[in-house]
Amino acid sequence: MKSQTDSPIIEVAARGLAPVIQLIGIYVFFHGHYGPGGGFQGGVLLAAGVLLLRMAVGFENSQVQVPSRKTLILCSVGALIFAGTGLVALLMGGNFMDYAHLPVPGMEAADIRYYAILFIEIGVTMAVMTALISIYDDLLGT
Amino acid sequence: MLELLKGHYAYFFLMLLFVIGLYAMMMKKNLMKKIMGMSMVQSATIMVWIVAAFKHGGTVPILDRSIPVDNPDLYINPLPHTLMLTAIVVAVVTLGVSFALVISIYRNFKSLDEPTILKRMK
Amino acid sequence: MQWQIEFLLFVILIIAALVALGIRNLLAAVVTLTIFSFMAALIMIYMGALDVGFTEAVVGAGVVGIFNVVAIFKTSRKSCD
Amino acid sequence: MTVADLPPRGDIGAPIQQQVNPSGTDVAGAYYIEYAYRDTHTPNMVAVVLADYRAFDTLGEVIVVFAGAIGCFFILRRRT
Amino acid sequence: MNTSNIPVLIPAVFMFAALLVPLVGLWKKSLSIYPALLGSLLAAWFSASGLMSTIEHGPISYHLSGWVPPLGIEYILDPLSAFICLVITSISTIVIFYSRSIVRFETPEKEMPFYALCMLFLMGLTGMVMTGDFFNLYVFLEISALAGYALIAIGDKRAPVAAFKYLTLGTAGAAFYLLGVSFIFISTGTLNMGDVASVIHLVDHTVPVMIGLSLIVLGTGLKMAMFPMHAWMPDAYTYASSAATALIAPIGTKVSAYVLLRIMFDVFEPSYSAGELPLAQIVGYLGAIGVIWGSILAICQKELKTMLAYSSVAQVGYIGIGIGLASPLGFIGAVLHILNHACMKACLFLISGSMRFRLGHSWIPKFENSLRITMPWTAVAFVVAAISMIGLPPTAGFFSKWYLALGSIEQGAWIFLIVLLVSSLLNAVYFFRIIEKMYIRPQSEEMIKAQDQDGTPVWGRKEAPWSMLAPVMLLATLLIVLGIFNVWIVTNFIEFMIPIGL
Repeated sequence: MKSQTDSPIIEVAARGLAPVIQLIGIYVFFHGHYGPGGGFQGGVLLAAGVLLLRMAVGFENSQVQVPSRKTLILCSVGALIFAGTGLVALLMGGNFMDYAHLPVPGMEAADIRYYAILFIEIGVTMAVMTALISIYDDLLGT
Repeated sequence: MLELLKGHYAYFFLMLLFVIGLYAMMMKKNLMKKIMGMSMVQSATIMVWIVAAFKHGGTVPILDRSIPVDNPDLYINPLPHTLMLTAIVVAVVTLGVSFALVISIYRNFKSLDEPTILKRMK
Repeated sequence: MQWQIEFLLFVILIIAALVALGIRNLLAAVVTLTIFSFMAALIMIYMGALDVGFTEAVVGAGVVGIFNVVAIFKTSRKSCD
Repeated sequence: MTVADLPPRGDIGAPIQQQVNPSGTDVAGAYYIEYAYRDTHTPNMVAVVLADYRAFDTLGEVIVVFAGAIGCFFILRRRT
Repeated sequence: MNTSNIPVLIPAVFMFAALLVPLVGLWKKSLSIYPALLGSLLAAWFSASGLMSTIEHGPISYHLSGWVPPLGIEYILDPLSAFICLVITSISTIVIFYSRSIVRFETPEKEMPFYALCMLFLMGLTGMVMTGDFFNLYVFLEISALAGYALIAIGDKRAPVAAFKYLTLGTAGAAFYLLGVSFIFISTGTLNMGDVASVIHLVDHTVPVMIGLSLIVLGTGLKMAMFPMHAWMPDAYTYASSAATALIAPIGTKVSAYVLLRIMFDVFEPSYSAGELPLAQIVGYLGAIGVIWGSILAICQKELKTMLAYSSVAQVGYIGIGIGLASPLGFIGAVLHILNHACMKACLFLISGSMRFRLGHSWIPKFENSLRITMPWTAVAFVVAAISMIGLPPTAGFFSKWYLALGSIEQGAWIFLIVLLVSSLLNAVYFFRIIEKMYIRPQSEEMIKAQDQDGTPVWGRKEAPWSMLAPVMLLATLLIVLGIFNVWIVTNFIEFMIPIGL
């Protein structure tokens, strides 16, 4: 798994399949409001796409998609997006995580909540995707 | 008796699964098998909640315009589903950390067999 | 409600669990564990928990399988029991 | 045999499927079904409960994932 | 900052610190301690002011996401939780201040993940203390447990094996807890602790509730290392690195004890969990067995950290006895012992860390009277902590045992009284053994020869650096101060925490 596989078929298949998996991941993430899905599942699918590349074309060649030096930073940034949304709500006079107090002018509370859910799911997706990739990299030991 | 079985067989199966997992965690000697038992215990616990959320005649907890929300009996309870989503994530991450530990053990002792490891620890 | 189908799923679930614990080849055990996970996802979807079933399918078949394989690849493949 | 005393599966009369507790407070599940769309304009009730009503659980979940990543980094990575 | 926000701010501060540590630490490794130190100082300040305000104005209930409790998650700041939070945060501040050089010495190149994991561990513990929701407690339990597994896994070569044992047992404990909560949830239909308390009397004669409570006690007992389930603890504490042990040992198990107190006496009525179901009595008797068992095994150990780990088994047993008495005096004893034991264990583990840092070992048969010359202040601190562990009057350890003994006399539970006395004697045996070696046993030939070859004067030369010595001395002083002011603590703080109906 460390080196490039000998078989070109696997490499071509993985390179073709990974973007499709990631596309499905993005669809699942954005469709979370209307059907099964959401941040976590989308993040896992996005990570699965990258992991497929990592397995098929080797560790070195798949650094372009997500460099493994950046995974932990991105993970903590993703969690900070989530927690920061809560903190903003706290500073604007509401309780922690009370999205109705977010400073968005000209919207009723329910709509703010609708977009806030989408926004925090971005953080969840980022954190889950990069964390799983980071765990894989550490398990492989490079 | 049959009535009891029909209403509860899911619980009985899940308790059986829980006990199988616990048995594997305690009695199996290979560390990977222990981890498998661990994930079975967690799966059994998760499914107990899911079974508890089920309602006869209820639909999935996604709003359907043709089914009124005023009557909660028509939708399955969404609360346990949410909680178990979190529990699944926790289970996966625990699995990841345990694999890291297993790899670390293998680096130090070159074995995954518990008696061998204990012998080499001396 | 066709409870027989669900009963069958539960039986397969238990059998998959027992087989996964019984096999000595760890790679085969991992494959069986994926079957176990898939059965669990089917049962969850049968119970109306679409989100949970979807998550279990994604996680159990995808990520956990990959992690298992990597762990076995980095360690040994044989098990003594 | 403890599970034999649980309410049978799918029973609408079970305590978790009620609308009001004996003590007079709302039972969470029924409230979520009834008000989720009104409160957030989001059809998927599970997503609403996950990200709004019980958002702190989800934050904890993300932190668990982060803890797993940091833990594996701590255990296994020998050089940075 | 408004005081009404304090319940959520304590875990949130730790969370933000944990998320900031990687950002700072991957940029410059040596800076990663500062967010951690700042975070725990801030949290200590918050919990101190929270304790003051809750004593004056009564408990604060915080509604996360702005939803009323049975719908959203509730955080509760009452005197008990604020007190435990203050203990956790102040001990952790001291330990993190201490850990700076020893982390660089024992786990080089890994400062960043170490401090991030410390913050996550503390976030989990404070969240467990603050929360008023059964499932939220599970999530935070898992956060602290995951961070704990990882922290324990680095150190000795054998540390991963110990951590793996801890992981399997800890996961089993969490699964038991979750299963128990599911039974209670199915029977009552709610997860909020206050809500469960208000409806539980309608269903508490049914089997699922009984089994559920027993499973919760079993799971929490596993986390708390109660007597038959303590197998993971000695190995884990022995092989882990000193800083990690000093952080986990004093506060990790205590929080589970707090959860046990909370669920048995606050959520369920004391007359139920101590009368109808004899769970409290079982916990008490298991604790009593654990006290004797842990003390006897501690005598046999040759490694200082293993000995301290076995004595932790014994000290958790004292808390179990306090729960088992199920009376106000037992409750006071248990809570006071949580505080005292956190200080004592932190002090002792920090001392063992200092010894490893300077002498390179903490192997008891190699101790000799050169220790009192090379590390005079550390030796003094050790004597104070040892006296407190044994339970001699001027120090803190005496008074918690005193309340437990008063409680058992009041209840007529003579077995507990005998156990307390015998265990004090056993504690004396294993601590005086070390003090004797430290002060009286003459130096061996090889040591003298080695020092002669060195040629430099040895007087006080190898004392730990001040950043490690100051926390140790602070804790040792604190032990005496806590002992002197124990009546003030009990009348001003702990009296307010006793649950109704006990």
